[in-house]
Amino acid sequence: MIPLIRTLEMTLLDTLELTPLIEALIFAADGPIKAERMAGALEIDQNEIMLAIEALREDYAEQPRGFFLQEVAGGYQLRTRPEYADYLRKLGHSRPFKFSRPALETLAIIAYRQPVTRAEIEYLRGVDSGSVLKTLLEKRLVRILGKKDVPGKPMIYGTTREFLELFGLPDLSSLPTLKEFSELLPGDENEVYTERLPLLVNDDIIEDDN
Amino acid sequence: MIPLIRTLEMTLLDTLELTPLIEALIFAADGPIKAERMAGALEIDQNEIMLAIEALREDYAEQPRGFFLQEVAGGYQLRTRPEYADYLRKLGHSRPFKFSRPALETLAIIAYRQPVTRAEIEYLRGVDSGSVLKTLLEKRLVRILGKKDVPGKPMIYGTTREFLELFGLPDLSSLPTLKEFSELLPGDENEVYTERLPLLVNDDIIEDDN
Amino acid sequence: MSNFDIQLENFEGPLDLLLHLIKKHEMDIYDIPMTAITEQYLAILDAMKTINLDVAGEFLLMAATLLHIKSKQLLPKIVEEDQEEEEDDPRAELVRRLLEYQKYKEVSQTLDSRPQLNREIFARVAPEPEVLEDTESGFVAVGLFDLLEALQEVFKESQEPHAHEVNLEQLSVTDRINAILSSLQGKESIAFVDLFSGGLKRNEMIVTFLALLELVKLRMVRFMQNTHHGTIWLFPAVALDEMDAQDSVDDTLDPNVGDDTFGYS
Repeated sequence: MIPLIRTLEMTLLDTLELTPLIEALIFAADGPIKAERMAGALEIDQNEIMLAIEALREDYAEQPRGFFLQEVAGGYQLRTRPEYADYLRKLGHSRPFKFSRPALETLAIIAYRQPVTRAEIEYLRGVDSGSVLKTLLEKRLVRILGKKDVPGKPMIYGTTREFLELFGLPDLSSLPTLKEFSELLPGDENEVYTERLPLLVNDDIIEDDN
Repeated sequence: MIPLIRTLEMTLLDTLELTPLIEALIFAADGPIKAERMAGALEIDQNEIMLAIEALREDYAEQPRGFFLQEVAGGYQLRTRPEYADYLRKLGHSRPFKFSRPALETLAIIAYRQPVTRAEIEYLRGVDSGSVLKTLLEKRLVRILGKKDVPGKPMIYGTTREFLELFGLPDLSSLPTLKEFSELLPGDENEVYTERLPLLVNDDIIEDDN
Repeated sequence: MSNFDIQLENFEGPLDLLLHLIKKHEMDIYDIPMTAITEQYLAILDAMKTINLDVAGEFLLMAATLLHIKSKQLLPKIVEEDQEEEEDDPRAELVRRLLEYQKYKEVSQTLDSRPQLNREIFARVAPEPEVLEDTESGFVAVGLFDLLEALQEVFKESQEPHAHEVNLEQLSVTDRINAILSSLQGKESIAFVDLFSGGLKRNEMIVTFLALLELVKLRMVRFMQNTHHGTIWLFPAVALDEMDAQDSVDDTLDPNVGDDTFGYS
């Protein structure tokens, strides 16, 4: 790195001081950031910014870094070196377990209403829940408990041991009640829901899963 | 760059080659990334990762950079240096949490006393804490851990990974030490520090995601 | 104007107020003069009433506690064998609470003085995930709070009377797609919820939702969200004038969409 020390009195920050600051601004920006925008925020001349960017570029060229400075869409952005793409993609795939809203709703209904049929879930949610249910089954958060002894013999669903593990619960009776949750809200507009819950939870529903 | 070609068959990448790759992985991750996760993606030993992280840390210490490597929430993340805060805020991509005093107090109580019930929080604070608790839950700084096995089965609360991230803590044992007692005389600085911390920390308290 | 109001704003609760009084009057916390502190405390409550502040129940409860402790102190001591020595002093529990509260009050300030993410320290902003692109693996990290919240939403929704008959003739996914596209015309984005405003019936909502899914499938719109539970925005994925070149949306639609999805009712 070549230190470009300027003697100009006008500037508050010389390039050496400015360079890491510019690096921070580019690093933290939510997209490519323009030199003029940085100049505006720092209230200095745009030329100063350009010198710092140049210093940064030289710095990155000199020693191996994981990223490089790219001029893109009229601004600057730090980007990872293309040769690392495979590793980065690999990392992207091992993401933590995440849920879509429909999946979460369906899971919540199953957890609190089990044993429950698909029709009951769909009645509560007001939408078809077949594919969400399938995903939950695949992820082993939900399982088929058996068939309900009513006409049509629909399948009934419940949660699994994996579900308990995911939420860090020792057993189903540890599921918090909606009542206490509603009590966190000021006012009593939520009282309507409390009487519907919690549904009694049969402990032996999960027993045979172990 | 000096290419250090290693003859050892076991390792694919030596530390010098590995360091920029680790930098890229940490850079590109959407949050703090664990060493074991990187080890998994690269299919190498975790010790190799730790060596690279150490090299990276030394590298950042040697020359001024805009960011530094912080150990946070059990992983590693690049973060801008605090002295640049004003400039970065000016650029407007900051939506900092604005904590009220009640929220901070409640959060502190939960952090140090977890697992803790709402009643315990309220006894300690002397005021109703339902709405503050709800705000903290919504901001994902606090989570429901389950229910306490006492009559009434109250919900128990603990802090989240996001809490650690927000305050830049590697884990709960890094929380600032509680001062056991301080003189209440005005302006008196005689404070007695004691090591009465941290309360046992259950790994699964922060294990929920990542 | 009383000079009390500024102060009162700053008290978190009765414990906070008591700590303030102890400090201000240089009292010994281990030997609190009950008469003095009770007087001070009640004076503040009176002041609160004079300036029409609602005195919260917690403050009144503490007033009662203080008076109770004071009266116990006045009674001749009856030595009870079972009681621990510490408990002989009726102030013991209050002192314990005050010390405990002070501890957390202080540490919360210490915590707040640490460099905070997005306040003093910034991390790289990861690219925004595109909502609904990857529906099943989703984008929301989940906890029990989310589960409860989702459940509450479901029950809130199902509070309204259910319409079991769906009048298929009135609703067409294709029409709804065209309506959404025309409302996007000339705009950068629309809020997701706006598409559901205006007192839509449940079945109209479903059709709207299906229309949106179809638009996403056709890559004609994108959904973006800035934060967890933040507003979901709908963006045209291609410039709308380019889209006009396509004569009609109808041709590209899966003709079965509406029927299949209504099968449940």
